[in-house]
Amino acid sequence: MIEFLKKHYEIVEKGSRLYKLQIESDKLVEILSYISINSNFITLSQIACTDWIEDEVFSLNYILTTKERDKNLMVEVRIGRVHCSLPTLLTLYPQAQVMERDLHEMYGINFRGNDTLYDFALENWNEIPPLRREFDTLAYVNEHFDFRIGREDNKDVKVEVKRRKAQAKELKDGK
Amino acid sequence: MENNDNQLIKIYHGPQHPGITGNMSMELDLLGETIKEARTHVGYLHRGFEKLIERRTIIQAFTIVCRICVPEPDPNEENFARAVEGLAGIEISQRAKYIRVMVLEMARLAAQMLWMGGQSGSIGLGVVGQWSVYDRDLILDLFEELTGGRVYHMYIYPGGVRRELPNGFLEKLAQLLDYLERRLLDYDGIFFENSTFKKRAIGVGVVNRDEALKNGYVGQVLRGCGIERDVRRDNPYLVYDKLDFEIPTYEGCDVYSRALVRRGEMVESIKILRQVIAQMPSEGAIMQKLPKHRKFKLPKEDIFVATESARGEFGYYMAGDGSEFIRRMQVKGPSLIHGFTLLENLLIDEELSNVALIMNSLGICPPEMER
Amino acid sequence: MSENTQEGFVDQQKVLNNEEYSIKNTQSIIQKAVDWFRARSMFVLAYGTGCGAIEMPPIFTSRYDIERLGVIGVATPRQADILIVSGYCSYKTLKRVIRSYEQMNEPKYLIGLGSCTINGGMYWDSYNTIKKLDEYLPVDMYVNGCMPRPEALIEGFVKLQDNIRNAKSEAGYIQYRENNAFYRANQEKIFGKNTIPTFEENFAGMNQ
Amino acid sequence: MLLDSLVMIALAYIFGFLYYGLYRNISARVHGRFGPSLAQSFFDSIKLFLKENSTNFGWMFYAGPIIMMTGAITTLLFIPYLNGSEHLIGLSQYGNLILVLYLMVLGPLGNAMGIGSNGNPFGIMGITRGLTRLIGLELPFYIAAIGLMIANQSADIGVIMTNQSEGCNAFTHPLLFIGAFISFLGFMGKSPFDVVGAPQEVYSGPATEFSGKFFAIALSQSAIFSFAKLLLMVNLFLGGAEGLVELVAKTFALFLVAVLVGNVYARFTTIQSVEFLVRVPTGIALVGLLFV
Amino acid sequence: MFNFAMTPLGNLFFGLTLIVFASLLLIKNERRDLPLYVLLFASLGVIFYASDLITLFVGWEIMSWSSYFIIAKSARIETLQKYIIFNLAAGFALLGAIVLIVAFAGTTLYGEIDFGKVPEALHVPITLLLFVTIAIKSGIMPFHYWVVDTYEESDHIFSAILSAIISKAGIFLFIVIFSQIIGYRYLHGSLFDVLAWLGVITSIAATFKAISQEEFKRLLAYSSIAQIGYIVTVLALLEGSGIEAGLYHTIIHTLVKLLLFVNIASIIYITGKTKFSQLGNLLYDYPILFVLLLIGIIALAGMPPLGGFNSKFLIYTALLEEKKALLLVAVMFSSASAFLYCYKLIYGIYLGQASGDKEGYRELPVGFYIPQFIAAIILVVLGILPSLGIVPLNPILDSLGFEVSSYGSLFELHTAFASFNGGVLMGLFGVVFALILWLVTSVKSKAVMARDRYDISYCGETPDPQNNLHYGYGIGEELRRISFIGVILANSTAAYWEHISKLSSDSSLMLKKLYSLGTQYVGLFVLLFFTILLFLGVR
Repeated sequence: MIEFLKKHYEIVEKGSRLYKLQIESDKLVEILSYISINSNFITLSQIACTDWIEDEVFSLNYILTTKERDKNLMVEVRIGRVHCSLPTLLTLYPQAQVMERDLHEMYGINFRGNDTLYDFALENWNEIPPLRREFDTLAYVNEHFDFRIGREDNKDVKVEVKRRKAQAKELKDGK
Repeated sequence: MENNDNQLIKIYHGPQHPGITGNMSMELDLLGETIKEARTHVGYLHRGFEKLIERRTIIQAFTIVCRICVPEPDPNEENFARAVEGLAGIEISQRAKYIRVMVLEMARLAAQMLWMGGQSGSIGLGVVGQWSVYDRDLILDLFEELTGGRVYHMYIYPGGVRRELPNGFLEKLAQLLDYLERRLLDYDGIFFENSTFKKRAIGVGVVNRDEALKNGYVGQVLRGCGIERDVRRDNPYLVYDKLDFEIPTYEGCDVYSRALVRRGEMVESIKILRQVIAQMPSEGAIMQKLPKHRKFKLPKEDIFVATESARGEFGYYMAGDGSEFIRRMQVKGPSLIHGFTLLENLLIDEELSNVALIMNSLGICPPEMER
Repeated sequence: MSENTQEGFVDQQKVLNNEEYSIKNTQSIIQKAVDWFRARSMFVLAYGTGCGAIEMPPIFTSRYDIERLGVIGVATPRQADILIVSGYCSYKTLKRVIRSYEQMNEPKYLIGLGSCTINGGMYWDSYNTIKKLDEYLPVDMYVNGCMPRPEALIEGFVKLQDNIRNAKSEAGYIQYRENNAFYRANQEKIFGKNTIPTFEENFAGMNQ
Repeated sequence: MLLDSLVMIALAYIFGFLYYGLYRNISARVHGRFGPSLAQSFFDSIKLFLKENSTNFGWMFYAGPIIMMTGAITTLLFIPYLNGSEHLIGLSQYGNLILVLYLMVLGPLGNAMGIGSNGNPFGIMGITRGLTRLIGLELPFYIAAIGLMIANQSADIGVIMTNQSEGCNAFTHPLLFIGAFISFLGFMGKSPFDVVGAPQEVYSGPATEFSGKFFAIALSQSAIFSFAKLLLMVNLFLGGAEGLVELVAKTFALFLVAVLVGNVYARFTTIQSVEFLVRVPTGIALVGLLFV
Repeated sequence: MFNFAMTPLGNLFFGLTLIVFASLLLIKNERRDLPLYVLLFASLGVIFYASDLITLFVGWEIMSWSSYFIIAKSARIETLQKYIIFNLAAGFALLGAIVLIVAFAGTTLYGEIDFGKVPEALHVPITLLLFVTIAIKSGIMPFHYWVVDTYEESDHIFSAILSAIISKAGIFLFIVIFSQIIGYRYLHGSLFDVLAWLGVITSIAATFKAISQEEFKRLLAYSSIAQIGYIVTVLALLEGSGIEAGLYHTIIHTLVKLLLFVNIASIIYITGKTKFSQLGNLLYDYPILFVLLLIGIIALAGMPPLGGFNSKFLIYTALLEEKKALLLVAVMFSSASAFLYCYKLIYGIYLGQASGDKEGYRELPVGFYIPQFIAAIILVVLGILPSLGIVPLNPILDSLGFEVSSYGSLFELHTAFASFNGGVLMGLFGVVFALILWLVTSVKSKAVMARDRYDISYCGETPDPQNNLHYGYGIGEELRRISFIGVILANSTAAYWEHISKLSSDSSLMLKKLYSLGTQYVGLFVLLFFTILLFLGVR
């Protein structure tokens, strides 16, 4: 079945059962519906989004699985990081609704046509979407929470080891 | 459906409720005790895994990954290890593969035992929960001996497994398997053949069979509808292609056939474990030589690996970016689809008393839904 | 470091180290009997807030069987005496935990499991989990461990029963009632003003 | 007569909690564990009485559990303990079986007023389940009672009890006994009929808002009420008891069967329990009625 | 020409009418049409004290017509049509029976009628005609089509009169004609068994229909059909104990329905709403109304401490004496399932959460309280002195030729099967309640008021007032899933009556066509008519 698709699109073979395909974001729905109708990659298993901040791009991988659940096809789409929006896949796969909700909350991607993008995991969250690279979780934590007294943190390990050795030696000399 | 003249009453099958598996909540609109609309609420256990992974090296991420799904941590560890090996191009020894399969199958047995406790507890059969959690504890003792931890084992590390088998471990495992096999007959009497459980479970939570594959349902939901799908056989990993085991399927599409499927899987797991004990190669390095964790760089590639957990297919997407930190790791557990699209549809026009029953039978585990 | 965490009203450090901290060893006979009954029968609220909840089934079932100590699980906060915060606590869960705690009737006790309630544990740098549980709710007993074992959990219960029976430590609920402003300030720091129903009027009658 | 009643109430309280403690121990042994001490339920109710405060929702909510306890005690006092002795008969010479059957519903209905007034949706759902289940429960029990009344030509419990001198009703009217026993399981709240306060379904149903002393009254009421029902079944079908020892033996035997059945079966839904109760035990009892 | 006689039976029924009308007239109701009420009251007096069949029939017709005009003020056209068609049919059936009896018995006076003269063949048709009258007037199942809509749409105060008194006219007729005029030796037992079973089936079906109603007036209408079903069943036993139980239950039912309907009328007057799902949590705004309704439903359900239990007890012992076990099972089953609608009535209005905001409520005039207090006090007194109800019944039984039931003191209630002591029961209830109340208040644990209506344990979530938390509508919902109850709720006799009304309208159309054919055919019809009459006359 994979040869049939190779004729239409240039598909990279990543592993014995893993294939990758790079497409433009505006042809997403059309290609995915073509694939799901003609080939046996009928199920959307996952929408994985990676934030390449240095290339100023989000790369979304729509991972499709065959009817026999033996091969996976990763369809990659790249969109800009600022006003990022994509067409929804609700017409093709009902399970996309939840995945789009998750990505909308975590990355701020707007899925045109999916009007049930209410909050998924965070409640009254007014910071920037947390999984974007520019959101620094350690800074957020230091600003909102205080740590318990006596919990020194991320000190250089070597300095600490040297100090303890000196202390032990001094104790031994003292005795 | 708006509240037509206050006929519908809104309740929460909420976070603090003895009838849910873990810490999630269902917002239900009831007409009398018939559910007219259901909405799943998660986020109570959200720790922002994927954000934390981006700040951690491989060894640091490894300790956090097994905390994603509480009842069954090992498929996460194995998925993470296989994804890192796929990216870094490491090949692990045959012995390490057999040990990994052993750990996975023992974890599956423990998870099915816990499921039995939850499923029977949802309909008031306290006895089964008491017995099955005790038997699960026997498996956890073996895990403790092997890995040092009862529930979170942190044992499967990219490149193999972290510790050699303690001597006499396989004999103990064989004895335990004989005991569990005898024990399954008791469970038949008290639970699977229980007349009131049949009356409560048959014909309840019936999944629509022909859209099951298209909607991406996995695990027992498929096998409960007579569709024979299992990642271990369809997309084999480790040494599953060398082991022979069947995939139990039943035709009912309802809670009862999913229960029988799980019972069949327990028998299969015992069979697999016996083959693993027999075929375990005695020599072979259990751990490949790996660079120091600060220098363990991952190439700028992405990969998708899947493994079969006790509740269905666990999918890991991982992307490296050349540094020692993982650029992105996205986890998709079986409950993400079962908990939202499937559960919310199954509960329409269902009785309130079947909510806990259906939720348990779909094996919904909230931490993997919102990570 | 905001100043109100320095001198917590009951020095949490002592509670942490479980030192002998008997502030009122002068129990009257009646009070001793009352405390004996309170220790002898405890109702735990059925609320698995975090990953530690996986260790609750083993202690309630036949292998570790905590019912021997008189501890059983109940469904609603009204009937419960003990609330177990089992592991990390995200924003959403903390709101429900505070509401459940406030709906429980005094005397009520709070057990914090795992290192996540003590100092954030493994998720110390996560944006969604709280780092110190005792800033928001008075904790009566910590059980350490990145998911404490059943034996440790039972040891926690036994120690708490001992504290109650001999009034070894001042109970958390008295602090929560008397210096509620301290806890409310911390809660509002992360939740904002009016997200949780206020607490004072409910126990206004009790204070004077 | 006053002392007689007080002794009856005290006995019922002690036996009720003792049986409840035994119930928890027996099911613990079935589970494969040791279980609490026998007096654990007693400790629980005392601790709940000693709680420092309990939440109140108004005078009707306050009166609900009290009416429930009153209903339980009045039912108890109208059932004679012993067969043919003038001790421990309470006020049973002023009442009869029909009155006791209706008194058994009075307590729960009074409690339903209290629970309805606190405005918790789970509470009212538990009450509705209880009343719906009552439709199924009452039928076989009433048929058995009617059969006995017609057989003994009298509705007085004492008369029915003494007429069993040659063979107790369980053997002379076996079908009536089976029908009544199945619905007795439902009255005792044992699964498969414990739908009223099912924690997994209705968030502990009627007792959702009971805290502190209200929950203590609910526990002691259920202890006394279950002993009263055991007593009624023993008097009607097992020929009553001459002495206290025989009374304890017979009531405990019935209680043991109810406990063991409860441990083995899962819980019906409300609808299934009514469907089952209206078909199987009612059919058996109706056939038994023909032979009366 | 009209002659009356003061009989103990008449006294009882007229006494009840007096109580109902007197207490209701005290309510200042602007749209009072006093002359019609007086006419109705007079017609009832005529019926109860008539001593010959003609006056009985005249009183009956005036009653039907006067209540027709009162209902016409507020009811829809269809309801009025239903009411008048059924009541006219009842009147004609009564007239037919009277004509047959008088034609053969010679006189119309009760005393002199000797039913022996009436030929054997006519016995069954007479009883059937009388059955139809009684069935229509007391709403036995097939003929109850008009009852529910009429009660719902008539004026709130008048529906109290309808349900309390006018529905008892059928009962009065039953006793007067069957036991006084015809006498039990001429009656066929099997016919009355059928009537008994019809009564029981009516009460079971009406009980389940009542549970699933959404407006409280319709619930009360179905409930009164069910209660009168018991009375008809017990009267159809044709025994002294049956008559005694039936009359006792008549007294109780009149008082209970007076109390309940006036309570509902006051709620509608205050809130202007008529559905369960629109009300809730009025308990602490109108505590007196709540306590009165509580007494009402305890009596309606027949719970022990109050009077309702006495009549249920008498009904059960009457059926036990006649060894009618299956009939008793059915009666007990329907009274056991009655608890559900009793609870729905009080929960939907007073308990639970307030659905919607509670402003714009009118002030309740004091007049509404008086009838409720009267009925409540009598019910409580009957609870303490059960035999107080037997006192007026004994002379009736004696006048109808049955043996009088003896009672020791007013506190006891004796029957052949068993007896119980109301005073001891109420006293015990009071003492134990006070004892436990003292115990609970003396305990150290202080009862702290909940913060507000929404401080409930709600699975950890915080309930917000926009979402509805009132379960008023949902109480009867689950019964549809139970197979045998679902069957009752699903189909109703309405379809059956629509079919008949269509049939009758088609035939009348055909007749109109025949009639308008032309005058020359008129002569033909007249001739045809007389020949038939002649033929009948000859035989």
